[in-house]
Amino acid sequence: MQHLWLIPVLPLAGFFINGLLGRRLPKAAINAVACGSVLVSFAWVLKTLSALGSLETAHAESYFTWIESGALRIGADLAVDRLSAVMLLVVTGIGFLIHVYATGYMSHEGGYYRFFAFLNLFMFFMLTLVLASNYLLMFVGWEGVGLCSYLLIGFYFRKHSASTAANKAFIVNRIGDFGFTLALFLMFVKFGSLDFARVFDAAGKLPAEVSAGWLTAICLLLMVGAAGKSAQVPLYVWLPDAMEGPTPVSALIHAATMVTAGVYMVARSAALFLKAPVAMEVVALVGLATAVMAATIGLAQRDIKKVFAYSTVSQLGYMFLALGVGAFASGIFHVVTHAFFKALLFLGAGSVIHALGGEQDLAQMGGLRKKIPITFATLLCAAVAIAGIPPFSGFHSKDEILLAAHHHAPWMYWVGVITAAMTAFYVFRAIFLAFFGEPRGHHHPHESPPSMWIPLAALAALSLGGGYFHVSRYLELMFGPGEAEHPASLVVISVAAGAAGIALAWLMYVVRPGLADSIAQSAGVLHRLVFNKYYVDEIYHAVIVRPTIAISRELLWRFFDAGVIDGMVNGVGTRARGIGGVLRLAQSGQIRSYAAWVVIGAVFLLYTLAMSGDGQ
Amino acid sequence: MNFFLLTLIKAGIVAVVLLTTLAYLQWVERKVIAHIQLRLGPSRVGPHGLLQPLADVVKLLTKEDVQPREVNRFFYIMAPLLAVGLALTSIAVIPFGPTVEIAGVETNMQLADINIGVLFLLAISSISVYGVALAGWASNNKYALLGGLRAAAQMVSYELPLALAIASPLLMLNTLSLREIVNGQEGFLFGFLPRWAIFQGPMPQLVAFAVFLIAAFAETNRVPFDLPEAENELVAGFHTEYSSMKFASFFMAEYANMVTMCSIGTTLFLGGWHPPFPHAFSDFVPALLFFGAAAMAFYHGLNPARRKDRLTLPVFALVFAAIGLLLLLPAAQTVLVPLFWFVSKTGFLLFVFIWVRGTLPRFRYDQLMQFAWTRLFPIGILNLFLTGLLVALQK
Amino acid sequence: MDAGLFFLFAAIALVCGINVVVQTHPIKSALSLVGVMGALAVLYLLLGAEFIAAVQVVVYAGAIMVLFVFVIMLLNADGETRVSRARLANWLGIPLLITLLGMISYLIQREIPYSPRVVFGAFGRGGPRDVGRLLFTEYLLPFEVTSVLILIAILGAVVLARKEIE
Amino acid sequence: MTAHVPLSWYLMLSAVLFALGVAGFLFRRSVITVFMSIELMLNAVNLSFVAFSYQWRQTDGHIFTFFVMVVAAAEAAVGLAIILTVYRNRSTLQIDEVDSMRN
Repeated sequence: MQHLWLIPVLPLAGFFINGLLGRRLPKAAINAVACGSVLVSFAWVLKTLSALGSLETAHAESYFTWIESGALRIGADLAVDRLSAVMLLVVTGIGFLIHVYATGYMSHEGGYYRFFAFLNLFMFFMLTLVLASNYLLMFVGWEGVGLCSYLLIGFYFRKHSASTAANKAFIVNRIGDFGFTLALFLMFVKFGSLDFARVFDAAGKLPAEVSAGWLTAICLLLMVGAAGKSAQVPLYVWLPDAMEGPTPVSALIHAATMVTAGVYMVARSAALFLKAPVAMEVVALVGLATAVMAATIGLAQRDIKKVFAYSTVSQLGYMFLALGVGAFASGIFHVVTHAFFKALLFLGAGSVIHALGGEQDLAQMGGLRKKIPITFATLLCAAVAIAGIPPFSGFHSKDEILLAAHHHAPWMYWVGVITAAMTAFYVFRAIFLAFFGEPRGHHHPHESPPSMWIPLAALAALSLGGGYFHVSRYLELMFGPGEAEHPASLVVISVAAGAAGIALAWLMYVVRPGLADSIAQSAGVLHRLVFNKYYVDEIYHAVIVRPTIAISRELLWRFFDAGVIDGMVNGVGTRARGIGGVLRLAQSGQIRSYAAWVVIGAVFLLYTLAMSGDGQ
Repeated sequence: MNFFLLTLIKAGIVAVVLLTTLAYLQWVERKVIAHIQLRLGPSRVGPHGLLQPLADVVKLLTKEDVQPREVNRFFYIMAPLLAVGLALTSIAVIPFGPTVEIAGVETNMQLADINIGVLFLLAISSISVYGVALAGWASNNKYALLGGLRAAAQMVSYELPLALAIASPLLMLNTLSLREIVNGQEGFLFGFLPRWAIFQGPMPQLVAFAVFLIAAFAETNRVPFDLPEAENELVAGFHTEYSSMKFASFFMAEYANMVTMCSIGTTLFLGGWHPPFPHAFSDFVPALLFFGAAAMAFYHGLNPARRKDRLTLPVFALVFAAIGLLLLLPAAQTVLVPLFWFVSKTGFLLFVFIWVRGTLPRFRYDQLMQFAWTRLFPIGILNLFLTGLLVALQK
Repeated sequence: MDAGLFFLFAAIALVCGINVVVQTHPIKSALSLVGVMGALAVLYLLLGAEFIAAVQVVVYAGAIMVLFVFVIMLLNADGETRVSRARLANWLGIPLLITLLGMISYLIQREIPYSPRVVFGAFGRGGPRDVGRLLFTEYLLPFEVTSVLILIAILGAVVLARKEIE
Repeated sequence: MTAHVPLSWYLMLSAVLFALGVAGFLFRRSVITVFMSIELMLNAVNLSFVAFSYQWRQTDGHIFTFFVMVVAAAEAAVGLAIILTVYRNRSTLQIDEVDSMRN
């Protein structure tokens, strides 16, 4: 026993302490509990992993039977293998850094203890998700992180936009979760179990022609779930709005950890997906579409956090592309590096926003390079990493994905390269707009406190060197070896694309600042289309939300609820009143008379007892 | 020998000794309080007022028994009987000494060795409220009623910490039989510290003993918790309307309760009849003490402060010396030495009761209740919990 | 001896029980009830239920009934007035009671035709050790639930009684 | 000398006590007495539990009795608090006068 349960339960304890007592605790104590519980959890992960050694087979621990009903047995079972080990390190490690950052970032906010309680609760659910060794327990974590995401997006619940964004995130996720639930039902029907080991075992034994249809359905439904949680087309719309939450939340939940849960889940189900090639193709296409679409939208956004949000969506698209083309290890590798540099981007953006006293509009920034040098330096690291410039971490993972895509279908590679160029362009656009040129707003920027820039520095180091962790080689044991050798020219092309994006951004926003506007002018329709995010929200509103509301109102409420149900209820009520009018006579209000009734009942009972069977 | 006859004889001995003790306890109390307050105390009737209790008894018996007209006669008479009867009943299960052999008959120095002795004590202590409450109600007097109500509330409230305190040593000694409880406290730690419950591992019950003592003060309605009879507020509390022998019964019940509580404390926490020193030595300590007392009395008799001391003190010296000699006889030793230690521990606790009465002022009523529920009760629970935890860990 | 004790305490229980019902003043009823409980405690002892006998005295006689007496004294409750509005109970009461008693005794006679004789000491598993062992193993969950119930009752009682202060 | 009583006599005693409790509930008009009648019924039932426990040589009956007592204690606390409240609001303890639930 390695006591794996401690890993999620420690943050849970933090949640209870801060949630129940936080109102009375001083800030230092809240910080100590919140960060301490995550740090100990991280330490426990390290201790466990070192104790378990190379982890060539999964290490499972089962604690008790959670649900037992007929053939269904769900245990509170946790397991750790190489895949979950990687995720554990990312979640607890990055989670700890972001907790520390948040102590600085949130220091002036109300509801301090509530924030950290939720953050710890999120850690608990996320770790449960990662450690679960069956789909249902994973689903518990899955829903739990969704709940925490909802709570934290709506943290500033007095702000209308925040609570709407929280609702949006929750509802869109519901659609995905619906798919996930259906997949679970199907899985149980087909395999009679929800344990990972048994499901994969059963799936592996099925002959291909029998299983293809069912398996494809299961995998596609799982993909729906993953698309909801990981913000893929067409369910990505909630993530940009989720930026209404505090920036550490955006970094932790909506960039580094929770949104990669879909990737993790698909990678976890690799054994199923590998037997359903159609589903794999869909995953790849969805990923690619998401990557391109989000990247183009990102080109024209003005809110710094929105830019990074679309970048997150785009990078998640990359990960799904990797999964879809069979490069599971590369996908998870990108999860790791992305966690480093995207968390850093958000925290850096948070630092900028903090420095400017809440300003998020790129148009109001500029010239911050000298004012907040540490933030600038770290943010630059992250930007170079995401642009895929060697030897930064993003280069390694993105390169692997692109090569795998090329192996699968060359056109995917080319689309990916173009997307990479766009990514480099808009990230550097944001950097240049914020840090170069003349100050445009009326702010007095100040550098962030150590509790904020130390995590930034740590993440910057990880963004720089994270590519040498060789995650994909570590995971080869689970997903098979990577692709064979590729011509070096492919690598050169993708790097060149990134460099070109950066250069273009430099040209348009530093060298000749007027150029961007004139291009936007001449592009006209196209620019408006991109600027307005392809009108996806408006289309969804018109096609899905309004009809749903209308149907609900006319059919469900006016006709069914008011007519049928109310009619039935009222009818029952009228009858009941009629009968009650008769029975009321017995209701004398005299307790002693009631007692007499009870005695009559008892006598009657005894009578039937005396009549039935004589003594046997 | 016949079981019933034997029990009857033992009961007779205990009753006589106990009733005498109760009478003299009052004399001791008056003397001690007097000396605390730099007075002499009773000194007229007999040498050093030694015959005072006798005089009091005669006085109470011959006084007119006033019975107010509006009382509820049945309960008015029953209340003092109940009070004193219950107070005396508890003593039946207290073990005074080990099993001994007297004149070829082997017997326990205890009236009834029942295996749920502690529960019996709790039961008796829990229904002894009725005596006081009924007296207050039956007297048909508002002061008496208030006194009775106060007493009922107070005794019910303090019974909880009392029970919690009693339960803690039980956890360690793992029995409810008082005899076995005492046996479980035999022996010495590190060769000198007696293995009494207040010293014994895994959890020395000092806290429980303190809680027990405080609750015992309240249960017996003694200062500083004597609110049921607070004379400046309630005339005399629940026994306002009582006089003569019925009043004496309440009086006796209070002292009997004190003796019982002190005996329980001795039994549960202070090792019962077990000596505080290793055996070989302790067998002679009682005799030595009595010889010392005899010597002191004799010395003061030779240098008398008052004239009549010239006669009385040497007599005392002789009595002490005789007891001392008796304690040296091997036959008597087996019976009397354990009894001596039991009596001296109980006597010390009784002295504490009197001492406290001479020292502390009375609580206010809300303070009293608050203290029981917000201090004593949590402490008792915590102690019980810790004891249970440590006992469980030890196993 | 056993039979004698049974008859003595059964008689006490019966007399006190009747007294509970016929006495007009609540406090007399209450004390009669204490008498019933005391007598029952002795009967429990005869049946080998030592622990339950002690708990009967501690909890019932020593706590619950003290509470009753306390409340009666506090409210200075008097006897009953003439008001009697429960017609059903007044008319049907006696026949119902007789039927009930008849039914129960018939059932007892029928179901337990050969009942064992009660010998004092024949059943030795009613001590605190046995009850405790059962209570903390087989009946642990009910026990814990009961403790929650008591907690709720305490809260309820406090809340109900508190209004006085307003 | 040692005459023994059949167990059914204990049960009969229990039945009679129970009936007395019922009678108290039906005929007494003071809330407190009615409440005490309930306690009497509970006691009667306890007696039969202990008697059955003796018959089957099992301790379980004692456990039930124990639970009945605990619940009775809780009930007494809440019930008496209710009686206090009723008395405060209506200054009566006559059960027949507390009939605002009528009709």
